Amino acid sequence: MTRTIEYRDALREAMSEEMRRDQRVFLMGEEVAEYQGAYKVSRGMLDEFGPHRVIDTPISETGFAGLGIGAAMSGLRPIIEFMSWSFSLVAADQILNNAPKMLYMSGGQFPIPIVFRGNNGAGGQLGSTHSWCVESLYAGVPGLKMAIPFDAYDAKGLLKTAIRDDNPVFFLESERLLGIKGEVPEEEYLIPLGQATLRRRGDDCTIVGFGRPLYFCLEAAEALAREGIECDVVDGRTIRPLDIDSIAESVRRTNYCVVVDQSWPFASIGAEVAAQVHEHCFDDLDNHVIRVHSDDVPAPYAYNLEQEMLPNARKIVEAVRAVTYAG
Amino acid sequence: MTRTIEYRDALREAMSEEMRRDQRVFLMGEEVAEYQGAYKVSRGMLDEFGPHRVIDTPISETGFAGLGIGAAMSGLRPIIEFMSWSFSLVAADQILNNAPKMLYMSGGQFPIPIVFRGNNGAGGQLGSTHSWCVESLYAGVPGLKMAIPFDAYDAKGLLKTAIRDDNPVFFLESERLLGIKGEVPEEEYLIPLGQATLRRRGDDCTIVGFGRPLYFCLEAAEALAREGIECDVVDGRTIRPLDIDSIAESVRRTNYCVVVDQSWPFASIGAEVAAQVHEHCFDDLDNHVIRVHSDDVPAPYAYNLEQEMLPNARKIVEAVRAVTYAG
Amino acid sequence: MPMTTTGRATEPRSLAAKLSNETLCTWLRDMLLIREFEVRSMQAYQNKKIGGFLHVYIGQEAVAVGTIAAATARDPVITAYRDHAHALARGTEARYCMAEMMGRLGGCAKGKGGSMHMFDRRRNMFGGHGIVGAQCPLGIGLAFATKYEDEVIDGGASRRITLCYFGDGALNQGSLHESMNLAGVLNLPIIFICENNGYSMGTATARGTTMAEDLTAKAVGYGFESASIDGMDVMAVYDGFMPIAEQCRETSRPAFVEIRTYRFKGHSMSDPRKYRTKDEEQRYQAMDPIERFTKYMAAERGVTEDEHEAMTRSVRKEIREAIRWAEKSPHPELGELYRDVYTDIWGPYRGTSGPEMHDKS
Amino acid sequence: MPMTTTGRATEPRSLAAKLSNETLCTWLRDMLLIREFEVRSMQAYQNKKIGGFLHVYIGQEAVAVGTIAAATARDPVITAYRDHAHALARGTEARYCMAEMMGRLGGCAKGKGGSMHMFDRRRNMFGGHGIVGAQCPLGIGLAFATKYEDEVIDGGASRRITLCYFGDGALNQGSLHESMNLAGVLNLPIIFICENNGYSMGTATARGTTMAEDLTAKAVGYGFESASIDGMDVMAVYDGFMPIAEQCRETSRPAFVEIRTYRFKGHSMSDPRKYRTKDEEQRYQAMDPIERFTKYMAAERGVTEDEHEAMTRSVRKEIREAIRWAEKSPHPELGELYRDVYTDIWGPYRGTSGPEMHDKS
Ligand SMILES: Cc1ncc(C[n+]2csc(CCOP(=O)(O)OP(=O)(O)O)c2C)c(N)n1
Ligand SMILES: Cc1ncc(C[n+]2csc(CCOP(=O)(O)OP(=O)(O)O)c2C)c(N)n1
Ligand SMILES: [Mg+2]
Ligand SMILES: [Mg+2]
Repeated sequence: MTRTIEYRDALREAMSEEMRRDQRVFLMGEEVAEYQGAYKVSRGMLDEFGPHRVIDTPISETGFAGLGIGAAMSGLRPIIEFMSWSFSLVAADQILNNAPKMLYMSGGQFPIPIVFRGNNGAGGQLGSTHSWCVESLYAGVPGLKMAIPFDAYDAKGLLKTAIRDDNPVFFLESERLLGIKGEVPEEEYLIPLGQATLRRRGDDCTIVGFGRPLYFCLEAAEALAREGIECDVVDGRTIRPLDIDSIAESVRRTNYCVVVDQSWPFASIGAEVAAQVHEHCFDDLDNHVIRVHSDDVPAPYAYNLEQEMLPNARKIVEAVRAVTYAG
Repeated sequence: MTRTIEYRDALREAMSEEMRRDQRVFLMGEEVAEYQGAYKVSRGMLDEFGPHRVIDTPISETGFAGLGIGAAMSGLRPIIEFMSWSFSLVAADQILNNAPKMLYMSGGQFPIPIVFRGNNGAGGQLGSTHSWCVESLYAGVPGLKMAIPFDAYDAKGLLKTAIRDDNPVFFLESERLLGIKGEVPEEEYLIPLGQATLRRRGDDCTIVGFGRPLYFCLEAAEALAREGIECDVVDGRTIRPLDIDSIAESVRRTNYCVVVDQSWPFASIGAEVAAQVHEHCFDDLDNHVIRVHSDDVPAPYAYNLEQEMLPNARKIVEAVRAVTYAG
Repeated sequence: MPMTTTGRATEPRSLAAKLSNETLCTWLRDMLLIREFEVRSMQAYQNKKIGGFLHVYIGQEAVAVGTIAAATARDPVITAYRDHAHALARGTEARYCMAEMMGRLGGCAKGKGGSMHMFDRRRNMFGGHGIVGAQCPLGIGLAFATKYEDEVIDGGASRRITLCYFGDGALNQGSLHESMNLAGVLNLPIIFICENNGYSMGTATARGTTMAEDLTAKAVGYGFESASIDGMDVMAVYDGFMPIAEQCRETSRPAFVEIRTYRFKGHSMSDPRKYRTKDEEQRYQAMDPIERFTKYMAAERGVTEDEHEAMTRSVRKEIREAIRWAEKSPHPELGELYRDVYTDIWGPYRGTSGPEMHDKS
Repeated sequence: MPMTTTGRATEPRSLAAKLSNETLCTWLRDMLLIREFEVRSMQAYQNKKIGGFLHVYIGQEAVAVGTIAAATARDPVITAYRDHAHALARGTEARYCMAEMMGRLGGCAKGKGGSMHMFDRRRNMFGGHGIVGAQCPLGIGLAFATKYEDEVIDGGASRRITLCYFGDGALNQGSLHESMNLAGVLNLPIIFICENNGYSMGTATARGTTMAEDLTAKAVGYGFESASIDGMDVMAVYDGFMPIAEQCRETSRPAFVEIRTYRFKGHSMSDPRKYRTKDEEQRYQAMDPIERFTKYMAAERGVTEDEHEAMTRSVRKEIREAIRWAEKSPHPELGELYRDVYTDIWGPYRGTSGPEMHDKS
């Protein structure tokens, strides 16, 4: 049995099911409890689980992110919500030095089973400081895992897996996706971290994407199909582990690759995927990989500038045309 | 007239000359004044410039990095020393949200002429939290520039340019290089940001590197020369702007490229250089770019593990052999 | 809500009450202007002419106006994202603020900053900042610079003080604490102004902040003078703040001020305000700082209803014109995307150019 | 250096003085053990058997020993990088600590942590942390977990308290302040223990920290009980700390304790200590906490010179054996590089396995 629910509901279901299943799981963050979540992701959870397990915090990201890590050292399994990943920069030391390295520094004594989650990427004219795509910023650090779910189904399945994972998982949602509905089974399911999935099939070019920009990829693929260019759209789903095998498999079939990554270009996920695709598929590629990113500028506020800055279907279409020498 | 001075002396000369030249330049950081610098980089500067311009701070990186940015908004030209870039993570929000974006957010009203500088990379068994290579972490943010000088000559010339630059410059030194001597002219000179330089010439393969690992690159190139493989060793010098033209020029001649980057591999400078080299030189490359990085693990303390983790001449030799099919 | 002033002793009402009608009228007009600007902004937001987040200042007008009245035009001001008020109080023309809200080229940040980023170099307005607390380290930098200029460069004694505003929520960010300590250690002339409007989003001050019952306690650990001031009364704000400002200017010692106020509207436009009662809201509405000051001006300063009406009309007109002007201002052309990233021109970057803001003459 | 105790009233010396000779002898032995460990570590560092940074605890022994004596073995302990002492005081065998210092597989972190990262899960020792202040948020997490376990999971009342140590330098990191506020708001059973040894590197406390003359002021803004304790006297530490610990355990309210001490050596091995006078050093040396306690034990508890000598010899032997053991412990094999990064096995990662630490039996 499946139902159609919003992405935010899928996130809540994942958290609630895991909290019912394991008393060591708790949710903490700004406005998660009494306010019912700044974006209503945790609506109703305070009622069900009470104030000991759904916990409001002051605006102290360093404090409560670190609190979560300390609690995880003690064997609890915290879910720490950042209202936005843009606000996680003030906690960068805790989430990058402590969470991913504690197991190593302690010679294997202290695993950190924690999930950090929240909105990532442009929310819609939120300006320079509130529009971070932290995937490229944080994914480089060994010891953490990173997921970036595309739809309600993946949001639920990946989040449940993340909560059960014994390692820190950075879980990147998107304000722009929270309200989008998708089919989600009533039965329990889990999606493993590290497995890409094909969102559309086509033999002329591979488009690799993650999270929200996949909508633009699909839109572009549709437009390109009308021109006779059929694309594989590969949803990487998790950035760390990166399922390069599935990506390479597709590229070996299509011989062309465009990677779409909403972060800034320099030293980004897009750069990494491109480098790895070249490494794995050098002899299969008929052109170098082309990358589509947010423009290499701070996020502007003005609507027209922001739209132009972000990856969009037009840019992807152009990239596919260029990479396949169709442009 | 040139003299032979230490890398740390070159840094000090750059700062002192610029402070003599422009009253708006000041130096601030932990132990920079009375202690004469944790690594003696600022030795004697308190004496010359007095406590108003060489200023000790408490251990408050967020506070004093932000102070510097505010002072730069007011037209001063701060040099902010991080005892180690590893400690800059607690100030990530200030240095990544405020410094590089202020000009943009303010519609061009507030340039931020600031230099953040300090030791970067492994210092020698300093363990997981103290061995950051922040180049891959930070270089993605538009609005900042980043330099990573190799020797005393570059340290001085690049730092003077950085201090005069009207944009935030992240200046990445290395504890391991501070004591190394090099020839430095007595006359004033500046090195522009964004110009790579060739550290060794050879037509069989291009090795691209930055900062300290260039020593390993040169060591490797020497060993390879004995095998008959002659390498270009390109010192990128600055990471942002990245002088991809010079790198591509070399690769077009050698048809092979190895990039050496001391940071972790994922979404790194190495990935970026590889992606850009593929983009610029796809038809000239006889193999994909091979990357040499620190291993994708937190920095271990044990000497043998740390040595194995870091890029070294052995790994570079192997990479060059592999990329040129000589392996 | 006890309103104690623990700062330098000053007779109640002694300072503001001594000021001229003219001066006080500009305060009233400024408060009306802010109110009108905020009301119209809310409308424009609902009509999708303003995007992103919008945080209005309605109810808090006395704070910005009363404190800025106690400063000189050369004293740097920096604040958080509820910042239109401070820009307006500082004298930034409404049209530039409104154009910024609408993302137009004519805005005070050419439409690139948005409502959270009101900057005006001419007015020593160092912005609007969106990350909670993050303006505080910048604030001590501004104060450092004024002092540095006096001591190192000008040899003079301009003795500027910096007004650094933040919400009660920022009390819980480490950045504020590092800034307070640094200000203390370096003897910086800055006043940390906590606009305690009772909530940070849906979190009542006491739910998120220890010692909420007496926030001046936050200053004790830094050895600052401090005061707690009634922010619903512009004259009380001025009276409480002025001596602190003077002392700061004189001694170059930082100070901490809690100003107790209330935001009449939600945190931002999407806030249903379920975390507080209608009753509480009404209680505060009854203390509306504009009504209160209007009454005073009528009763004590003979401002007639006609005069008040004229003031209201002129403010309405100014904002109406500002909106019209803003709407006519062009959207930034796409070339702006790559401008103002760097001051110089390289790669795709096209250098920088400030917004065009002309002083009314 | 006024030694005031502003915490819960307790008669001076009343508590420690009531303890048995046996107990006090373990304190003395622990202090001697730490001292010997540190002295030998300095030698080993000079002989390049220990790498990286080395921060020794000589002079501060009474702090770790006196406070940990007032806690139970189940109470979590977390500290900064001057951490060998706390591990030893907690009971971690010297050989595991020494092997860690030498980067050997037998170390308490398999040689992967180093001197700044002494972890011992068996002893509820949650590390050694290198970023100044960064252990404080972790500390409130430990306290949160003990409380959560009582309230949500065990339904019991283990009522553990967390000891969170940090240096005076950490007072200036935002992370401490966020942690203190959160501890206050969430009523966490944690004691923030500031080891004020007079300096953070070369910076005398008052040069970097406001209110250095009375650091308990740092607790006022959070509404905590606080105390300032003489850290050169292990009995005073116990006496000052015990009531605070009891109260914390009883009420689940956080507290703040300044313990005034002195580090006899440099900040780390490379520190020439030019920032202080020989005279000052000698003055403190004269207050050596070990000598002081030795005298007390001789005078009041009848510990004979022979007994003391035996204790010293046994400690020397223990450390000598620890060094020998550590030197025999293998360097971690290269496979360790990719172990303990993740708990599971994927890509190059080889899962995890803890260090082998056996309790002495
Ligand atoms: C570091 C950080 N965390 C979270 C947010 C999201 N946020 C924006 S405003 C706000 C509430 C701030 O309240 P307060 O400081 O009292 O200011 P007020 O809105 O009442 O003026 C929050 C949580 C943010 N902008 N920055
Ligand atoms: C965030 C950060 N900044 C700087 C450092 C470098 N550093 C290490 S210890 C230290 C001094 C700390 O002094 P204190 O907290 O008093 O502890 P003590 O060494 O006296 O025990 C400094 C500056 C660091 N480790 N972390
Ligand atoms: Mg508020
Ligand atoms: Mg200290």
